[in-house]
Amino acid sequence: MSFTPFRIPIVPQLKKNMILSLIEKGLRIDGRRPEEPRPVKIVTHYLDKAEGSAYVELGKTKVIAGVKLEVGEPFRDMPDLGVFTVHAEFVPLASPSFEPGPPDENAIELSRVIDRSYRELGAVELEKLSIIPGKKVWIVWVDLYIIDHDGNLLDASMIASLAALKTTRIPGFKVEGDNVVVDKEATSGTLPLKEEAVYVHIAKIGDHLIVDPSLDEEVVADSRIAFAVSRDGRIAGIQKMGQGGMTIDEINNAMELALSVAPKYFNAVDAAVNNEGNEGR
Amino acid sequence: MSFTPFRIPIVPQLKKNMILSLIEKGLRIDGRRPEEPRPVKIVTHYLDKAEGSAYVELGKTKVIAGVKLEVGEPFRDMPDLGVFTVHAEFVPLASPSFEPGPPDENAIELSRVIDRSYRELGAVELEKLSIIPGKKVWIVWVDLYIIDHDGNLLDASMIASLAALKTTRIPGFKVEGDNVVVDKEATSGTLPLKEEAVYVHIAKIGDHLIVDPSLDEEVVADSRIAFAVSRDGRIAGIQKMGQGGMTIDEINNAMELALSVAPKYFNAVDAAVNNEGNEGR
Amino acid sequence: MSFTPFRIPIVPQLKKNMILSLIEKGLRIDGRRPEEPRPVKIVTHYLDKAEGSAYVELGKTKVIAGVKLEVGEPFRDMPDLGVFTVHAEFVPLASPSFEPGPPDENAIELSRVIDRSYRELGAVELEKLSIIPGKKVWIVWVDLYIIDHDGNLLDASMIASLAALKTTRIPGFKVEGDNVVVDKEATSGTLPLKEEAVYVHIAKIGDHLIVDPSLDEEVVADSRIAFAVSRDGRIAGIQKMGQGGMTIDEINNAMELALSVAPKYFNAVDAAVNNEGNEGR
Amino acid sequence: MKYGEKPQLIKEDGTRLDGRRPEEPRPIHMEVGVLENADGSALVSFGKTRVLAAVYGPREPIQKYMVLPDRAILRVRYHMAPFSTGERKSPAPSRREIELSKVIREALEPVVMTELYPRTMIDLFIEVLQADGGTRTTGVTAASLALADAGIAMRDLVSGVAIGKVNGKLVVDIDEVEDMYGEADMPVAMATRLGKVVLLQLNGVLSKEEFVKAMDMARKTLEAISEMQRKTLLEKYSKVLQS
Amino acid sequence: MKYGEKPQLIKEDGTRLDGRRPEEPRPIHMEVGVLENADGSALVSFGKTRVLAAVYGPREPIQKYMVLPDRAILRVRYHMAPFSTGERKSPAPSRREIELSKVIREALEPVVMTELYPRTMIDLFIEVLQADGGTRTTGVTAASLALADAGIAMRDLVSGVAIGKVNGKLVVDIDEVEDMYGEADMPVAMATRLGKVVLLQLNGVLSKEEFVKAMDMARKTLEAISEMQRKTLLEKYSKVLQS
Amino acid sequence: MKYGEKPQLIKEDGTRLDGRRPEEPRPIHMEVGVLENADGSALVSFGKTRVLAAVYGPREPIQKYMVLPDRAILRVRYHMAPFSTGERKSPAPSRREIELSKVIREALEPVVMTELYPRTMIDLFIEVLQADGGTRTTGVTAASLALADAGIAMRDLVSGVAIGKVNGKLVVDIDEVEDMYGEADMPVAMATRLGKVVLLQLNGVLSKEEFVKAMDMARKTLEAISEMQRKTLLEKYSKVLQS
Repeated sequence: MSFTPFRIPIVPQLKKNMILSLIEKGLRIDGRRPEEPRPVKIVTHYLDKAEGSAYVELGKTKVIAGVKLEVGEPFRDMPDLGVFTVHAEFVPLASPSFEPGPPDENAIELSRVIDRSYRELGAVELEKLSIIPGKKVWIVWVDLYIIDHDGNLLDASMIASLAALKTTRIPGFKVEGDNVVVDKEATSGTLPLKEEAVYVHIAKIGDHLIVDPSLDEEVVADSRIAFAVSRDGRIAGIQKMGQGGMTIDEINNAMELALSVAPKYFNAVDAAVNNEGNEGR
Repeated sequence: MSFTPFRIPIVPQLKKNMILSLIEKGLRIDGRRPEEPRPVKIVTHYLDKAEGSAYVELGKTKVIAGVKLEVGEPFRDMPDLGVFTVHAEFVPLASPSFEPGPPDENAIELSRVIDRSYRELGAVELEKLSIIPGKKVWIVWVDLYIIDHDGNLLDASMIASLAALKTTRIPGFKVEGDNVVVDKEATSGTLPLKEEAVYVHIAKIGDHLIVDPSLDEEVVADSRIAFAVSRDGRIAGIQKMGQGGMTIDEINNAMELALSVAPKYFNAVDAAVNNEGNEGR
Repeated sequence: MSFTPFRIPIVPQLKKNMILSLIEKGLRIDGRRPEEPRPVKIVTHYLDKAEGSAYVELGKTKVIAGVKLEVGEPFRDMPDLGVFTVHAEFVPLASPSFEPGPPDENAIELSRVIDRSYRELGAVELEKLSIIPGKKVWIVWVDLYIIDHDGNLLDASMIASLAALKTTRIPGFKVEGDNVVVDKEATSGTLPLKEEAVYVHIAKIGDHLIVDPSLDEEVVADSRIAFAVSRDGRIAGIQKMGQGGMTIDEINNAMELALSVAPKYFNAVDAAVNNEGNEGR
Repeated sequence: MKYGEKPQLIKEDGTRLDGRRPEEPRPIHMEVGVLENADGSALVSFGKTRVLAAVYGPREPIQKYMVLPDRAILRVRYHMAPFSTGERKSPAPSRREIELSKVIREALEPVVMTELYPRTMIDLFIEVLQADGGTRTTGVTAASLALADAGIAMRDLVSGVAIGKVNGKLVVDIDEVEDMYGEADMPVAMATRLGKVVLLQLNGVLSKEEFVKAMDMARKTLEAISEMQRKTLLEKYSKVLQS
Repeated sequence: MKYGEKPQLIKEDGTRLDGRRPEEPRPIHMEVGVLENADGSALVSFGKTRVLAAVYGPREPIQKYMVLPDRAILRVRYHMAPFSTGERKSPAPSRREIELSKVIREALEPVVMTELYPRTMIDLFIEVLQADGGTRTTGVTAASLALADAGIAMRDLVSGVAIGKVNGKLVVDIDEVEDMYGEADMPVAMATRLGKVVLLQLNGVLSKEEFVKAMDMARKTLEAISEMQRKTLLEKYSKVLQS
Repeated sequence: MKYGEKPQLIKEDGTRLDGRRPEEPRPIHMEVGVLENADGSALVSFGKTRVLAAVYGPREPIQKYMVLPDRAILRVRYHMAPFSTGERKSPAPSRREIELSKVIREALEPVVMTELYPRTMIDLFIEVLQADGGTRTTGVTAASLALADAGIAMRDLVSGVAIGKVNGKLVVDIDEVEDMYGEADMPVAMATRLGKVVLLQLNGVLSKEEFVKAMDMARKTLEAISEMQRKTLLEKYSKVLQS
């Protein structure tokens, strides 16, 4: 069940007017150009108890991604494949409008949109995560924890998940008959990732398209759309969001924007992964 | 937990008075005689993806029954028997007073009352639904979907479930070791039904008994009772409903009425099943 | 999630003043001395369908404990141990302030506090409850049912659970391959208990400590603390409760009080267990 | 439940497994005012089946919209304690408990004079402490005692009993074994002075003639149970008057 | 789902498994006013995919705080019947159903003139009776018909269809087999007269050029579907006028 | 958890597995104002245990009836992130989390001057990012910093630490391994300037003498932790003043 949001974060009229009038001049309230994402800060190996993790700031938006690997059973119809799951929590400390409780439609949408891109790209080589064919496989849990919400949770979460997955190690293990004994102190390799993608989220305000909207811009936006872009520039997922429509031309323009911005995100991830703890842009 | 209904559908006073004064003369607001059920329309094979199905109209009340067969495990204490389950949803498109959510007490009562009659009659030959004794059996799911509520959901749902069960085919299957491979394109027989029943729902308004109450009549009724009647005229289930009492004489009269009306429902089912798509009465 | 209680049972101001002014003189509203618990009444073998049971009155507080034994599977990491579980329900017939629904934080706290004491003491010899090592063990369910709430549910519940556990018999059973066939009519022994404890609950009102607070005293109390005391006078669990703090001196005094009162509860349990149906103090 | 080997439920001398004659109910015990906090309460047992009922109210409804302008609303919960059954029962409400809560509420609606308590809620909590057949009829019997004990105005008491068919014979007040292996279980509750049946269900199959006879057996038994209920209440009131 | 043996989805003659040309949708059937109680209703099928939609409202919200002072709020439930899928679907709402309810609501927000109905709620219930691919686009098509049937003021109708990529080729209105074994599934919904895309998702991978072409195929198909919707509504109204 | 082979937790030289002396806590790190949206926030770690706390409020309660006329109500959630534990933790609240939310709330009630904020709600959200023993005491320490950071009037800060008994010896600030294989875990929290114990639990068994000694060890440690909390707050304020 989905309701028209009736408890909308309020942007003061003055600020709203300012956002709109600046946009008309190709400017944004925080000084960015329309096609300019906020600074990205990435800390990998942020957690000790997860097999992979990253802390990401996209402007003032903050997300933690934790990757856990556990031995479990494969799905019956895919007996030789590992299992990959994305789960997002919008924990209430991130925003005055988040309430404790099970994930709402926004959290569910976010995790499904991210999950789909990895899945459709065949990003994680699930066939290499089988341990005892048909019986035991690695289950990859990607948990996204939004801890500060200043808009564009999708791009930030996708970057966090990618940085975490790229730095995920597989624990040591031994097969004993039908049992698998895991040794989390040891390592038996890194998570096999053969494709990668980032999301680029674009908002339409008036007739203008802007990249990486802040929360105020999201609230004011007429419509929003996000494109997952693979390393090689293919589109690996789309989600239109928000309550307004867009023309096909606008959507095509948004796609071009997304393709042009994606490399910046990839660069930030690469810098952090290659250079643990670095801050990239 | 059960509450006195405090959001009762309202019947305008004028209509209520008319129902009551007509009843005194042995008449009903829609022109029926007291012992006369509404026309029954039955469409079998209504769905392609279910192993059995029926669409039923009882006057303006509309119900869809879908029967799904799946391979599963038997109950531990009945290792050689198939499993039979009835589930009813009062989906919110059927009535302004239905809300989305898990089944309420009325939906649960309806499904349990129907389930009990089939179970107590031993209607479905569950012993013939064992595939690998103790390990694999057919699970028969009967799902009742109320899509338009104009009273007497019980009779309509029972007719729909019966027409669906009578036209249910068992998918083709192959036993491979302890596994069962199902081929839904093929058919390995029809569902073995050895007994049948219909429910006849009777309302008491003032001192009068009427068969197959419409929604307005249900709301106005002092009390209601339904009898499941088997093909051979035995009573295979009773449920008294509503907030008023009935004398033993009234109950005995209601039982006689039910026995006399049941053949009409059976005839409608037979006509539809023998003559796919026919409309009977 | 936990909320400051905002629907507090109200103690009339007059009564409250009386409790407070009596306390100053070392007296209590029901005539007890500060260190005096209410009379304990214990009926063991209260239920026929449970393997162990007790009905306990502590003053006007009434609790039923039922112990059920079932064959089940051990936890994976403790394959040779039985399973021990405490569950408490604050059923709504016990108090105008209890609402139907899943256990709230108070019921969960109570059951966990009791569970921990038994567990940490190694009270139930779980290693003797293994039936087929690694596969089948006895699961011990202790269900606590509060049926009348006049304060100090913890001491009453602990006494009830102890009296029930001490009179629990293990049903007869036969191992057939990997299956266990249980014969509840027969008995194969008593539940092996090697340690025992009671809780003593102490309230601080003003600068005074009182034992076994009644509901009115609990509501008026500044803070509360309970000590589990073993047969040999060790401390086998502590839980501070309520919204106020206590100094370390007060806590040490409360501990001494608890140690001095515990034997009274043990005596009451012993009298009831040795002398079925007896009323002890 | 009807599958597997079936014991002989009626012995050669016409008596039942536990020695009762067909028309003989189990030993019945009734007690009222057993709880302190509740406004009214009762403990009723039919043989090993034991049920506790408590009433709170009339009181303000928990949610403001849960009211009727012209009368009280009843809120009824039938619930089984985890230790009440052979296998431990999960405390979460089952579909069976949801149905029986409704059926019991509807059995009490005709006798409670809710019109005297507009805009209020009357809460009725039924806890099955031990289940050995006939819990809903024992429950409704206890519930009506608890309502009377709470001083709530009623048109009549409600009394319940289950009629069964076992080994082809109609019997009164079936217990769990008779229910499990028998051919029919027909719970009935009546307001006997009003002559009204307020609860009636049938799990099983009966001929028309059997049904008519079963209803008659129910009526006779319920008239006796109703008398016991009245005596139980009288005894309490006379005790109260004496004290 | 993408694993295992993959059937040949495009035959040598360029047609699809069921004989359709790439740009050819399945047979589409539309009917409005199929339910009595609902204020508006529609039954729409695309091939074997069959969806029922009903509208209640504008009406008072179920909870008083669920209002907006200047317009109606929409409440949308996309739900699959247990018998709609190959394996029985549990009736509890899945994460997929929660997401699709949101996506469909957002597709309807731009066309419903909610500003005409302040402080009310418009309920839209979508039941998938049979799922054979394209249920969300069939659902949004049915939903907009049901809204029109309920007489709710709208800026335009919404029409939906899924474009797919199978065996490397873009095709219109993919069915379940094509979805399961294909490379991409891109559901699109438009308010075609306004020229606005109101729903767009992509599960799968497309090149930039494929995407642009797919959007164009969607637009053409949706213009035709929109015409069918208009005819369906007109037929009903002319029937109403005749009667 | 206490079963299986038990490692030697105290080495021959009297130090612990990680080299600490019995009365030595793990390295403690505190930071306040780490979040933008929250009115107050803090990140506290004791060794590998890391907890984030945030405060919103005083603000209007989510439900109108959740108020007290004379003071604020506290609403506390202690929650563990799925990636915080060895095995992934399901995000649904466990019985343990429900109990600890209560225990932490009760530890803060005595110090928050709720009487200054009648009819409001103060929300406190505690997220365990990494669990390596002592999460509730780390949590209550972080919570009181977040409250101070939010500018909420307090009588004192609250500081927490767990005293343990391992290999027969009392030790300060036990970690996960010591908790798992030790004989007792006694979490304590105090408002040290007020001299009040506000949280006290014992999982395990202690003699009377051990208990008295353990409380004394707790007090000494908590006085030091309290000083660290004060310094952390001061540093932030001086930074604010400088900027």
